Amino acid sequence: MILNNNILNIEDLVIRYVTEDGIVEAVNGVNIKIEKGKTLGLVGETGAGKTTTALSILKLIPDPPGEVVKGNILLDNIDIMKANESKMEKIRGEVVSMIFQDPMTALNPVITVGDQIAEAIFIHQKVTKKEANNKAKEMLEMVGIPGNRLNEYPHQFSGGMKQRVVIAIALSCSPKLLIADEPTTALDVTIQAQVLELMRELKKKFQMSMLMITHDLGVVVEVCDDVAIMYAGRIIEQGTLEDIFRSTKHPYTEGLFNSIPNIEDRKAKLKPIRGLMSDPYDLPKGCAFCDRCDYQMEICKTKKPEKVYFSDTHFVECHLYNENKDFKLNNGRK
Amino acid sequence: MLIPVMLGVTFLVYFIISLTPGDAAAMILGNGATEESIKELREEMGFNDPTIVQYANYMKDLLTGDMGTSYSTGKSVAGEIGQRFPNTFKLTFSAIFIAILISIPIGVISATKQYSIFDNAGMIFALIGISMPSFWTGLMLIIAFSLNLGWFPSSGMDGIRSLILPAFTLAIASTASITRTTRSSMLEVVRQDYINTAKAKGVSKKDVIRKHALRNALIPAVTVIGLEFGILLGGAVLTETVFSWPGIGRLMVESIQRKDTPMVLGCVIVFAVAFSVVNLIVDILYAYIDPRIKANYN
Amino acid sequence: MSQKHENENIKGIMDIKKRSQWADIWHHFKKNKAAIVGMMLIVLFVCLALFAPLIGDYQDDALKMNIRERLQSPSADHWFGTDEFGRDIFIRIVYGTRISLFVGIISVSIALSIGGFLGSIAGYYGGKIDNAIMRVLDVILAIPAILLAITIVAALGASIINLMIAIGIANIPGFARVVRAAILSVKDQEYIEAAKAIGAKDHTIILKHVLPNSMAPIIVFSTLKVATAIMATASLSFIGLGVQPPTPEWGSMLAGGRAYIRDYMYIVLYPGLAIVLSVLSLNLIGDGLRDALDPKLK
Amino acid sequence: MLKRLLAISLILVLVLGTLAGCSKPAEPTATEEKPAATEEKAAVSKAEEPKVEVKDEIAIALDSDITSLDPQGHNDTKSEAVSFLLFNRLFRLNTDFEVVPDLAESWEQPSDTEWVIKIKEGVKFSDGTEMTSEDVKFSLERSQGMPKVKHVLAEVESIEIVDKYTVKLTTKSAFAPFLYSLVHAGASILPKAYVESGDEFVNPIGSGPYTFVEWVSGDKVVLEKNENYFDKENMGQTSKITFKVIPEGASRTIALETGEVDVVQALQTMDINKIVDNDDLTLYEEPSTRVDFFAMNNEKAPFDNKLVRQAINYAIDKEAIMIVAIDGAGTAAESVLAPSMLGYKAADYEFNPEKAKELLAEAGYPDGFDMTIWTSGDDRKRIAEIIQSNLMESGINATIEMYEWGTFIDVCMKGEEESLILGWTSNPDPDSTLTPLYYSENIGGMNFSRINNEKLDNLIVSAREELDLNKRIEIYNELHEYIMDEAPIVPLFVKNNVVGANAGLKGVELSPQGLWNIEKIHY
Repeated sequence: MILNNNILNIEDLVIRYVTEDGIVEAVNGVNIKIEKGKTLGLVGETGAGKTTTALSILKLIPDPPGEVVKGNILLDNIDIMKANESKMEKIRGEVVSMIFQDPMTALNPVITVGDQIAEAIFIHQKVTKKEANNKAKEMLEMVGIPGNRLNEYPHQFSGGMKQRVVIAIALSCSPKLLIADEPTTALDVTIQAQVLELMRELKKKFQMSMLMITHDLGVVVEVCDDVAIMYAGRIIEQGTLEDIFRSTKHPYTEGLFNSIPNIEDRKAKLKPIRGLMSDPYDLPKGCAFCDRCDYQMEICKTKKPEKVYFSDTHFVECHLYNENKDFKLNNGRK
Repeated sequence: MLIPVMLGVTFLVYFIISLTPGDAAAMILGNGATEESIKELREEMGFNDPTIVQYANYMKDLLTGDMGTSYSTGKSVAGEIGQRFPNTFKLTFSAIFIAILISIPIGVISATKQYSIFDNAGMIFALIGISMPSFWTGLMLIIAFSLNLGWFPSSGMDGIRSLILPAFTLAIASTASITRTTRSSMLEVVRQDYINTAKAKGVSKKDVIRKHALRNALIPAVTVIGLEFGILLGGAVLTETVFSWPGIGRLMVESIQRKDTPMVLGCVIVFAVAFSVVNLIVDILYAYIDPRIKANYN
Repeated sequence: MSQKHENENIKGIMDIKKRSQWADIWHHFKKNKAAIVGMMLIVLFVCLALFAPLIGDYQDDALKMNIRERLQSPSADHWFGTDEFGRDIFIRIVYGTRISLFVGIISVSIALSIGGFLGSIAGYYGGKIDNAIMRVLDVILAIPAILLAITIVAALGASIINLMIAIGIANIPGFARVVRAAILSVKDQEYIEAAKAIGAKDHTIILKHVLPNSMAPIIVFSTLKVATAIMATASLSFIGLGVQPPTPEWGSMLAGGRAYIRDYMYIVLYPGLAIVLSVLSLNLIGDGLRDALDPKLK
Repeated sequence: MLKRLLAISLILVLVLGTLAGCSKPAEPTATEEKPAATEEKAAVSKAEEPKVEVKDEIAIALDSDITSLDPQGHNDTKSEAVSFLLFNRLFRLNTDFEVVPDLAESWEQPSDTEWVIKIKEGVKFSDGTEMTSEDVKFSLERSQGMPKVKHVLAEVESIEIVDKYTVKLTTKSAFAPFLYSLVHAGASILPKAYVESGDEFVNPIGSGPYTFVEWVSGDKVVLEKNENYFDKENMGQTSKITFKVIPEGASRTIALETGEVDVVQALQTMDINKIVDNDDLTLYEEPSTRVDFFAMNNEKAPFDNKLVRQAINYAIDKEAIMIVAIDGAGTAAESVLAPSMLGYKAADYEFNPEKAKELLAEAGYPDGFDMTIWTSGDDRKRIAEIIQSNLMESGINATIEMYEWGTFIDVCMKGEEESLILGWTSNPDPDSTLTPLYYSENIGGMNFSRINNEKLDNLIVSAREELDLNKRIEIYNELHEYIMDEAPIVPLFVKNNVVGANAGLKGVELSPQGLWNIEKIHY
């Protein structure tokens, strides 16, 4: 293990859900590294396994249906796999904390906003209730909410305000890693921008690294340093912002870009990716994307693609580059 | 909101009771009364007026706390009920107390340890509990604990020991249904997002349940407890008959056998008032637990 | 694909969809083992009720007394033993099934028809009518169901018909609310607007569109209410206000056997178990139906 | 998962069954498998000497609440027990039912219809006022106006005050058993001032061995010893007596076994062997003069037809009733009075449903008719169910209506009933039963069968006025035969009085009517 300054290191993670109707392979072999202070964007369609991966970092996968088959997670050099529940309780909120998608339901309706923030502080920092409350007031003001609203209840706040409270809770103990699971999806655009701006400021202020889960490439550009594209439970392409946006390698990533309307070129026809996500109950043997891929080859159907590295930050899992590394994608034309 | 419902209840019950056959005046005078004295009394008591007028007079008296006099004992109905109601009150409240004490923990635990042995046993107990008629359960408890083990007296009311069996008999059915509600509402709450937020904060498993989940799960449970109290009052009539508990439940059944209509009327009204008052308290409790409701009150 | 071939395909899909709706419900219901147990039990009870004459003659075995065979504990020729008058308890329980199921079903249908009617009007028209009906029903609901039934029977006199009327009336509010809720949830769907748009008259809309789609909660509620009706029948008979001797009925059998619980406990045990099992089976079916009909209520 | 659900539910039902089941003792006759609890208790007490600490208060279990504290406001044995403790009468009956003086100091009979009675001096009521002839005259005249006891002194023409402590009673005609009527609770002597105070017996004042403390309706009546009771020998022996209402027969027996009560006045006959087997308890069983009967309202069709009444006599299986109602603790009743009564002559109908059908056809009801039976109390409900079943055999369809005790008497006196089941206890003189129950003038009073038969009336009156004992017996024999032929009622059985009491109790006496001289009971 090199002396890495990675805050998070996930190796070969496999998670599946055992339900009455069969087994769902949500995550099959994911590798993620996040350097301290950096932000990694995790992009993918819904059902690609993004949230499952995030929850596994906090060991919050509900165990009756969910099952972590193999793989290990190193969070700030702590082996999550071996950490028992009480150790995890110390980590959650202190070392890592998470923001959930829908602010409307993310707050406990019957407890005041102030208490919900103070609770985290009280657990992790040996402070009296009074001090915790003061700190909570500070946090509220830091996320742009007037401190005197401390004792109000969640239903008295708008969607955007609630998300700010959630952020205040997450950052109340200045965690080393913040996981944000589609934090702005439920918000309308103007509020979205404000929240993203707030997150960027706080990131700089707390020197905190972040895992931003989203399916919106616009958000990725705004906030992330590196990007990982996830499809059917695997990371199929990862690289810096430059690598992914400038030299897209994987056909699926190219498809994602093609489905974004281009402000400049109004007339350009959108070219959505045809077909649907493959059925998680029985994933294809070969590359999961193969029957939707315009560059489909025989090998894709039978063999799972290996990782092809273009630089130490940029890799892709696709048979196109097995022999000829500088193959150029051209919008689906072979 | 309570007043119009109470008015409605008294009218409905008075109307039903007025259908009872039999001549009230003859009942009061007892036997050996001459025809004229019966006619005279009918006039005086206004039995010949239409039911509506009689109802109005009854309500006038009711407001001053006078529920008329009992046909059989000649004593004031309000006095008799006043003497007996505390016993029913003691019985029903200890029953609901036992029910809550047992059902909330079982409901919570069987929800958190879903599909475990405990959960299955809890649910079976709840299902069987609901299907057991209170009077039969009472007899079984008497056989087991009073006749054979001799731990508790099998009837009458003197001291705490004689309260235990009737209160448990009455409590079993309510315990069952409150357990089921608590469990399903807990299952509902545990899946909510704010539970994940709490966990992500590093809140311990125990505190997540106790501080976050329970308070939210209690909201539907409180409404059920309100409704359950109504069923309890009904059950009290039967349990009091089995245990010869001198409450207004038994008084009501005896009064029916005595054709003592004012007493029956008084008992039903007191039952209805008690039920409505409890529901009012539940609504207030409801607002106290759930701030969203409190918000639109003030 | 040619045009003809295509609409066959669509028709095929449509069939599958319709058949599968009931098949799906049955498939889901079948998986719930507890509900199947309930189904088997209820089928057993219905068979007992239907084929009672084959098991024992009503006059000779259920009613005729023979004092010599009095108070015999369960034996080969008297499976559940004999009661204080020497009558075979098993056969009386079998005939008791007839009464209980009969009263249960009739009283629920009374409540369903009247309650359903009121509920559908209140739900469909809303506004002042809805408010008026709901307030009246609140009044009935303010009196616990058993007490209302007792009051009605006390006024009208104790007989099987009055028992059915009393239990029926006591359950009207419950049914009205369920039907009203079902209709409210279905009413604003587009296809109702569409029906109105093409000028369909109100009652056809209610009968053809609204009611069939709100069947699910009504079926579940009715099953559970038959269970409570059986319990109520037994309760009222236990306090002497229900089915009168010599007709065999579970509740009155319990009342009769009470004095003997010390030495001849079985007189009270078996009729009680009959009540519990019949009510339990209906509760199991009710739960199973609810899970099968609207899965989200898991 | 659900397989486990099934397994567990079966275990649960089994456990419930066995828990209740294991408590099922073997056949009542076999004693070896007695319920565990009582066995240990019995064994323990046998080991050390049964030392019973001297309890200075006793609790007596009643099967239903008293109806009134006013001795003239009721006519049932339960309320009478309380009245005997609170009030005195001029005369009273000892345990052998002989008339002995109570308040009376001396008395003579100047003529057939005149009685001069002098009462003891210095008898104080519990409020300290002294009893005078004023109170005696007031009380006896009041009783003639009280509906439930007006039959007791119906024969008294006038009551005059001779001096402060003497009254003269004149009867309408010669009345041999006159003194017997003065022992009735209805003839209790009440303080005139108190009755007129309008308290209506909420806190009754009396001269008796006990004073009133409290009556919690439906639960208990509490009495306290009257320290300055005028009759020193018959003073109250225990400082406090509580009558507890326990309607359930089985519960009364348990209350006795667990020591909750010390005496059970109406012990459930099926528990007799429980008392006998238990060394801490003693059983008192004496034949009684109480006749339980099934009366028909002779004014209402079809019971106005003698053949119908006789048919019903044949239709009822008295032996079955004996077994179910009193577990055989008594004798079959073969006439309107108990066998121990003066001038008794059996003239009964044997159980013959066929004959009943014939008589019914003869009377014009070939396929029977509908009727109602009114009664009160669980024991009599069982009797009603047997009669219902018997009548069904003969084509008569009877329905049963249950009443609470107090109302039951009221509605029956009004004659609204078609038929009823009741018991009547009488003192040794036959007239104390025949007049109230079968004399036409008492219709609307205790004459529940409402029989109005001129010949019967003459027989009753002539017997009453006949002072020669042998002639009186002959008249009564003839009366027995005639009344049983008229068959206004169906006599059922003469129940033994069965009282269970704590072994440590002394002074427990049983008269033909049941528990007697309660003031004498003590540890």
